[in-house]
Amino acid sequence: MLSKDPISPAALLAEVAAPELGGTCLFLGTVRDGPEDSGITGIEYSAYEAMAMAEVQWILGEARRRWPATRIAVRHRLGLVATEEASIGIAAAAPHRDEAFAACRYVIEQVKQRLPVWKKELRADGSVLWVDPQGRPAVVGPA
Amino acid sequence: MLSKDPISPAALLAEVAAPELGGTCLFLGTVRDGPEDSGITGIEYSAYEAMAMAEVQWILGEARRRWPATRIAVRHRLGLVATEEASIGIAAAAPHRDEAFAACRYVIEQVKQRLPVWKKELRADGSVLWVDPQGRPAVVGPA
Amino acid sequence: MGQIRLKFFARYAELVGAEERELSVALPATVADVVRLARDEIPGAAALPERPLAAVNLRHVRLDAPVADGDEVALLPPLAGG
Amino acid sequence: MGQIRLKFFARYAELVGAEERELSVALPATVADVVRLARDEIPGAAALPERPLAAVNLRHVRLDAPVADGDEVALLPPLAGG
Repeated sequence: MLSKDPISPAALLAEVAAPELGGTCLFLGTVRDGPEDSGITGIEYSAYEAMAMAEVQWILGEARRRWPATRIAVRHRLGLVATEEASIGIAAAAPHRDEAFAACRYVIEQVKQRLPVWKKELRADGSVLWVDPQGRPAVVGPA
Repeated sequence: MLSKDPISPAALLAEVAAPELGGTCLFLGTVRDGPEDSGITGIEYSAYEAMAMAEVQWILGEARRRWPATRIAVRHRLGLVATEEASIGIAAAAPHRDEAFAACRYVIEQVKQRLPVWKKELRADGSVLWVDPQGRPAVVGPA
Repeated sequence: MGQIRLKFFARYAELVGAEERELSVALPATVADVVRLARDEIPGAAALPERPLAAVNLRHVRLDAPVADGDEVALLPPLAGG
Repeated sequence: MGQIRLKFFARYAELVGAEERELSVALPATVADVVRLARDEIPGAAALPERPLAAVNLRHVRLDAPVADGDEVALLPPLAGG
């Protein structure tokens, strides 16, 4: 579930594929470098790994109880993730598309709220910032 | 947009990827062969091709007006599609996940309602059925 | 009189035994008039529904939409894309 | 007295200069008591917030949750997964 290797959408899709599941929804979250992102070159992800593994299992258990016919796979990157690479991938396959979209959406929302994962933005100017999604990033390295 | 070749999720994802788009949602609709599908071996897709092409462009135009920063790609298979292969693939990339999910969902719903595409189920027993998603399939071949 | 190119797809093409027919209609006329005429005059077309889905020049239309000389009118079985 | 294994992550680990510390607390005690004690006794920990996110034995808890001898208590900076 947690991995330093790049996330393979094809592997996630293969993991959930089954003959009776006609709808599959894949979500990828990628490291952005847009005009508002002031020259990000990558993000360094770290985690409380044992807790993150447990938390994902609880989230998947909840999703499977809510959408019992669904198959779900999750990968979260750790370590340095370059811009345009995926930091998270979630695939959900279900008999019909409603459940596939709902299960995929549920997992990403819960992951964002509950997973003990942190990110440090690495910028082209050499500065390093811990990201607080609820607030302002706090500069912790040379600016 | 319409193609007899297999749908490549990787190609769809590559088509919409951009540095400023941090959330990507991919939907795949695959030909099912579940316990309720009475031995389907594949589906033969046909279309009113000129109209299907025009209709997809209108749908994409609507989606882009509604979620302007979004990039969207669509593929629909024609001809014989075997079970477990994708008949449709939609990728939507957006700055944030809300728009990616919403745009992807919008396109699949509109495609289902509006695209002049038809399918014939091919079954292991040799029978052939035109599928009417609103009603019962009508047997048109030897049963 | 207007000249209409009438197109049939999927199960409708099988019922009519053709994908396309030319039809002359007295103008002004609606898509419903074209369907009525087709069901009366084209062999096999009597098996088509009285109120099918229809498109004129690649756009979905209601059956009371007008048709003009040179239009392409398509009769569409229940859609099953995706 | 209970023995608590206290864990720090990300920015908190940088502030404290360590990822883990042992702490002896008088029982009964809550997570809030552990945080208070840590901020008083552990060098660098005074810079931690008074009310951080916390987990006990891999589960998210509120600060009024009780702790027991041998527990692993983690102080979590604002989560940023996904």
